[in-house]
Amino acid sequence: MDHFSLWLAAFLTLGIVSFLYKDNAWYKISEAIFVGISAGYWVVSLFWDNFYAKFWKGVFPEDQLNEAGEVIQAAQPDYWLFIGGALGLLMLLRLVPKIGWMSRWSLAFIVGATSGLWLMNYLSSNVLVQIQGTIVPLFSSAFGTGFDATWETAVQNIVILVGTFTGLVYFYFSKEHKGAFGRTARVGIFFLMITFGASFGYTVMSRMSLLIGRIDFLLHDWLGMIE
Amino acid sequence: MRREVPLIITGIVGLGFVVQYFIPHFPFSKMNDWFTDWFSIVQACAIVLGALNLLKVSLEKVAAQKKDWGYAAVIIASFLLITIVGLVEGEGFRTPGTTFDWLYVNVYIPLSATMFSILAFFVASASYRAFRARNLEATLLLIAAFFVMIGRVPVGEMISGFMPEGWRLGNLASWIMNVPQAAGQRAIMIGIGLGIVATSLRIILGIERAHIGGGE
Amino acid sequence: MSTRAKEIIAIASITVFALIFYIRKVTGGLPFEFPMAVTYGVIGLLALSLLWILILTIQGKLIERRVVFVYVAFAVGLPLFMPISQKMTISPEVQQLYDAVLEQKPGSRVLISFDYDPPSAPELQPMAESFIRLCFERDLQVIIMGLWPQGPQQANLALQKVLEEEAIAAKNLQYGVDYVNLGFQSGNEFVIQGMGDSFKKKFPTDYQGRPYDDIPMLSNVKNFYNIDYCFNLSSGFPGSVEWVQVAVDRYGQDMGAGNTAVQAPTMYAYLNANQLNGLLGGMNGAAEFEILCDYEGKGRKYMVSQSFSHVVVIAFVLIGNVAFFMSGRKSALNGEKEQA
Amino acid sequence: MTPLPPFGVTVADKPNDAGGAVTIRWRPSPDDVENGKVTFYRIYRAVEKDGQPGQFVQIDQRPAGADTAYVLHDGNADDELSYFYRVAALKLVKKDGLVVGEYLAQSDIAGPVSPVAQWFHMGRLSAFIGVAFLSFFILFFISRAKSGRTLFIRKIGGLEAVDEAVGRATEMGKSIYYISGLGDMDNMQTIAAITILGRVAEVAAKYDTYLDVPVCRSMVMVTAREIVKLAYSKVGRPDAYKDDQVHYLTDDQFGYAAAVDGMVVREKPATIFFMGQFFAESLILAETGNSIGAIQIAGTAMPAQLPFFVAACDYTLIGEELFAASAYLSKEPKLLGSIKGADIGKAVFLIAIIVGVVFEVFGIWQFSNLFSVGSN
Repeated sequence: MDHFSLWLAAFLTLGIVSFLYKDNAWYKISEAIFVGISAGYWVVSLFWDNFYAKFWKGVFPEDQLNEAGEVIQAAQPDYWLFIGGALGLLMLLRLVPKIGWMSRWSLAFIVGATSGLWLMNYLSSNVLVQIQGTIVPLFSSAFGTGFDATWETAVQNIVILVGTFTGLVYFYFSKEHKGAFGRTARVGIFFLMITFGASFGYTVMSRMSLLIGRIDFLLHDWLGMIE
Repeated sequence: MRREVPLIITGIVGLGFVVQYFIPHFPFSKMNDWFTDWFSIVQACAIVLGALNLLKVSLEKVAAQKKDWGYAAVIIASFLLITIVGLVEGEGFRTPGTTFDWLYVNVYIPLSATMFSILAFFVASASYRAFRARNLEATLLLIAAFFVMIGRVPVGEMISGFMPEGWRLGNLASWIMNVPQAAGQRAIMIGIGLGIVATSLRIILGIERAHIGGGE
Repeated sequence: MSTRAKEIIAIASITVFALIFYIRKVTGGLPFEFPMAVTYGVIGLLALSLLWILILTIQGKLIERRVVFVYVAFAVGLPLFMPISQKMTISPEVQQLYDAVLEQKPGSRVLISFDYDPPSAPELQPMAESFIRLCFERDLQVIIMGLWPQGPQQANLALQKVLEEEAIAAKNLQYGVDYVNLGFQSGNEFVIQGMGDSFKKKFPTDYQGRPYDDIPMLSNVKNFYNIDYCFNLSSGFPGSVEWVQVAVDRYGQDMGAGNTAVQAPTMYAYLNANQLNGLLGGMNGAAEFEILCDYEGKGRKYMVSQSFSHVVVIAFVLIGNVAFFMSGRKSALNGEKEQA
Repeated sequence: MTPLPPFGVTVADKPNDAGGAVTIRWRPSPDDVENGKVTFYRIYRAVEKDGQPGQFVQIDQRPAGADTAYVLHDGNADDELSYFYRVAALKLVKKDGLVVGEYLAQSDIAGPVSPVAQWFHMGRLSAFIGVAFLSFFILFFISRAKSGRTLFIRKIGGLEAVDEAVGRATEMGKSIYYISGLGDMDNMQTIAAITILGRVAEVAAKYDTYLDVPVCRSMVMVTAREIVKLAYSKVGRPDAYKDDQVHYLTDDQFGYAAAVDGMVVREKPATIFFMGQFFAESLILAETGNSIGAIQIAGTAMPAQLPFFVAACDYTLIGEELFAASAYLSKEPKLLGSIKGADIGKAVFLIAIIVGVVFEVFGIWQFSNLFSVGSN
C-alpha cells in the first residue's frame, strides 16, 4: 500500500473509533463516507452481479467460442428469467405514483415463495431433524447395546433430553405458566439462560479478535511498531 | 383488485413452493433455482428505489441547509463517486487494480472492519454493566458465560492444570457448550421452526396480510 | 475552548504522534518488543489498575464506559509487544476435523466455500491458510468457491500465502489441476441447492473467466456426488447453517466447518446430530488447528492478546458482581442504566 | 502387477430425484487393502445401442480404500437413453512423483439402466405427514377461533410493554425508532418484523408520536411504507403519515449500523424496537441505544444474537416469540388460533420425544426413523 492509501485507511479507522469517546466531526465525516460508499458499493454489485450477470447474460447469452473462433456451444437463452424481469419491473413501478400499487404483486410473489420455502426447510431441518436427534437410547454407548453407557454419557443424554423438553415447554403459549407446568417451564428458562450465557462467553472471543485485527493494522501495517 | 390479487398470488405461489419440496420431477425440481434468480433480479431493481430515497433525503437536507447538511453532501458525493466508477469500469469492476477495487480496499474495508471491531469495546462494557447475579436466571447466565470464557482460553488451562484430565476448565467449557447449551439451542431451534411453520401458513392462507398493505 | 477547537487539537496531536512513528518506520526503524522485565511490569500495571477500578466500584462509583474502553484497548494492544507464548490443548471437534481430512485419500476432492469478508478475516483467515495447506500437504485437490462476494478474494490471499511456503512450493502445484477458484455466485443457499444438480450451471466459469469445461481437474466433477469432503468457512448468512441444511441434509455430503466464535455455538447442535464432522470455532479453533497442522500462522500470535482481553472481560464481570454484593445488592449498580 | 477387478457391480435408477442420475454400486477388489495394489477405481459408461453397449467412456475416478462397498451417483445421464457401466480397479506406478505405469482390471458389465424422474420423494413422506398434521391443527384452531371461542395465550413480557414504551416516548416528546434488521423480504424473520411494525405503528399513530423507520433493504422500505401508511389510516390519522418516515440508508451491514448509531446519539429517541434478523450489529446498536437511556424492546430468531439483546435491552422476544408477536399484538382470534394450533403440534412432538426415548432405551429404533428427512 502506498502512503496515501495507508493514511486514508488509518484516518477512517480512527474516525470510527472516535465515536467511542463521543459523537464528533471526525466520526460524522467517516460515517457519511461510509454510508455513501457502501450504498454505492451495493448498487454497483447488485447491478453487475444480479442484473447484468443473471438477467442480461441469461436472456441474451453469447455463444461459447474456442480459440479459433468456432462455436463450441451455442447460446441457450433462459426465458424463465423474464418472469424475474417482470417482477423487478413491477417493483420499479413504485416510481410512478398512480400505478405504484402494482409493486404489491411482486411483493406478494416473493412473500408467498418465501413462506412456502421456509415452511418446508425449517420443518425438516429445525423441527424433524432436531427431534430425531433428541430421541436417543439414554443408557447405551452405541445403538442396540443395551445399558452399557458410561455414566458420563448417560448424564449427558439425560441433560440434553431434559433441556430440550423443558425449553420447548417454555415456548408453549396457550397455557398459563403455573403449577407443575410452570415449574417445568422455569427449568426451561434455566436452560435458555445457560445457552445465552455460553454463547455470550463464546462470542466475547470473536469480538476481541476483530479488534486485534484492527490494532494489528494500526500498529503493524501503518506505524510499523510491532512485528 | 388491489387487495385480492396479491392475496391470491401469495396463496398460490406459497402452496406451489410447499409442494415442490415433495416432487422431484420437473418443473418442480427447478422452482427453487428460479426463485433465487428472480429474487436477485428483483433485488437489483429494487435498490434503485432505495438509492433514490437516500439521495432525495440527503439532497433535501443540503437544499434546506439543515443542521449537519455538509455531511449529507459528503454522502451524496461518495455515493456518486463509487457508483459512477463502478458502472463505468464494467463487469470486471472487482478485479484488483481498478479504481473501484482501490476504493473497496482502502475505504470500504477499513470502515466496515473498524465498525465491526468496536464491538469488542461494547462487549466489555455490556459485561461490566449487565451481568449481575440479580436472580437465579441471571446467575446461571453469568456462570455459564464465565466458565466458557475462561475455559476457552489457555489461561483456563493454566489455572485448572492441577485437576485430573477431563475435569479441567477447558473440558467444562466444552461440556457446557455440548450439553446444556446444545439442549437450549435445540429447544430454541424447534420453537423457531414451529413459529415459522405457523407464520408461513398464516401468510399462505391470507390471514396475515399486512405485507401487501391489506388489513381487514 | 469550543468543541470544534478541542476536536482539532485532538486530531492534530494524533497526527503528529502517528507521523513520528510513520517516519521512523519508513526510514527503516525496527518493530518494538518489550524485554521480559517490561512485560511483567506492564502486566502488573494492568492488574493494579483493575484493582483500582474494583475499589472505585465498591465505593459505589460506577466507572464510565469510556474507562472500560480505554482499558480494553490497552489489554488488546500491549500484548502484541510481548514476547510470550502459550500452551494449548486440542478440543475434540478440532481433532475430529483434522482426522477427517487425514482420512481422505490423496487425489480426493475437497470443496472449500469461503463465506466471509475482510472484517472476519482475523479469525477465519488463519483457518483458511492452515486448512488449504493441510489439503496440499495431503495431495488433495482443492476446489474453492464463495457465497460472499469477497470470499474468493480472501481465498486468493490464503492461496498466495500457502503457495509461497517452501514445502508447498516444492510440490509445484498447478492451477486448474491441483486447485481451482470458481469465484463468487449470488443466490445464497440456492447456490448450494443448484450445485446439487450441477456445479457447472452455478459456476459456468472460474474466477478468471476460464470456462468450466476447460479446467482439467473439474472434468469429472458434476455435482456433490463427486466431492469427497466439504469445508465451509463462514461468518454469518449464508454460511455453515445453509451448507448443513442443503449439502448435508439434502445431498448427504460429508462436511466440516470453520466459524467465527459467534456462530460456533449454533453449530454445536449440528455437530451433535452428526450433521457436521468437525468444527473450528473462533481464534481458539484456528490456533489449535495451527498446532495440529504444525503451521506458524497469525492465529497463535493473536492468541496472547486474546487471552488478555478475556481476562479483562472476566475481571469486569467479577468487579461488577463483587461490588453488587458488597453494596447490599441495591446500589446504583443494580443493572440500572448508566448515562455516558 | 495388475490388480484383481472389483466385483458385484450393480446399477439402478437413483430414486427420489428429477431424473438424470444413476446409482452405481460395487464391492472392492480383493486387492483393495491397506497398502494394496489398488489406488483408484475408474468408472466407465456406455450408451446402449440395439441392446448392446457402445463405446465405454470414463466418467469418474474415485480413490480406493473403502471398507465394504462403494456407491457412486452418475448425475450426467439422460432420461431418454439407457446405459451400461463397468468399474475398473487401477494401480498407478509412480516414480519421483510422476506416473510411469497404469494397470487396469475391468469388472463385468452392468446394465442396461435408464434414469427416471419421480413424482413423489418417498424419503420426505415423514415431512409430508408432519406438515399435513401441523396444518390440520392450525386450520382447526383458526376455524374454532372464527366461531367465537376465546383462546388463552400466556403473557409475553416484551409485548405487554409495547404500549408503555410508546407512551413513554409520547410523554418525553421524543421519537420511536423501529429497526427491522438486516434481512430482506425473502426472510421470514423480516416478514414477521414487518407485521409487528404494523401494530407498533398503530400505537404510535394513536399517541401521535413520531415513528422513524430507517431500513437497509429497498424492498423492506417499500413494504414498510405500505404497512405504516395502513396503520396510520386505520386509527384515523392518514394525514400524519409521511413517506420519509420510512427511509433507506444503505444495504451494508456496518454502514447501516454506523448510520443508525449516529442517528441514535444525535436524536436520542425514547424507545427503540429491534425486530427481525440481526447479526453482529445487534450489540453495536443495542449498546448505543442503552447509552442514551432509551427503552429497548428486541426480538429475533438468531440464537447467536439473543444474549446481546438480553444483556442490553429491557425486553427480548426469544425465537418463536417473535413469530407469535404479530398475532399476540393484533389480538385477532384467527391469528391467535394459529398459535394454538402450533402449540398442539408442539405438545405432540413433546410426547413423541418421551415415547421415542422410552422405545430407544428398550432397543426399538423404528420410531425415531419417523422423523428422518430424506436427502436428494
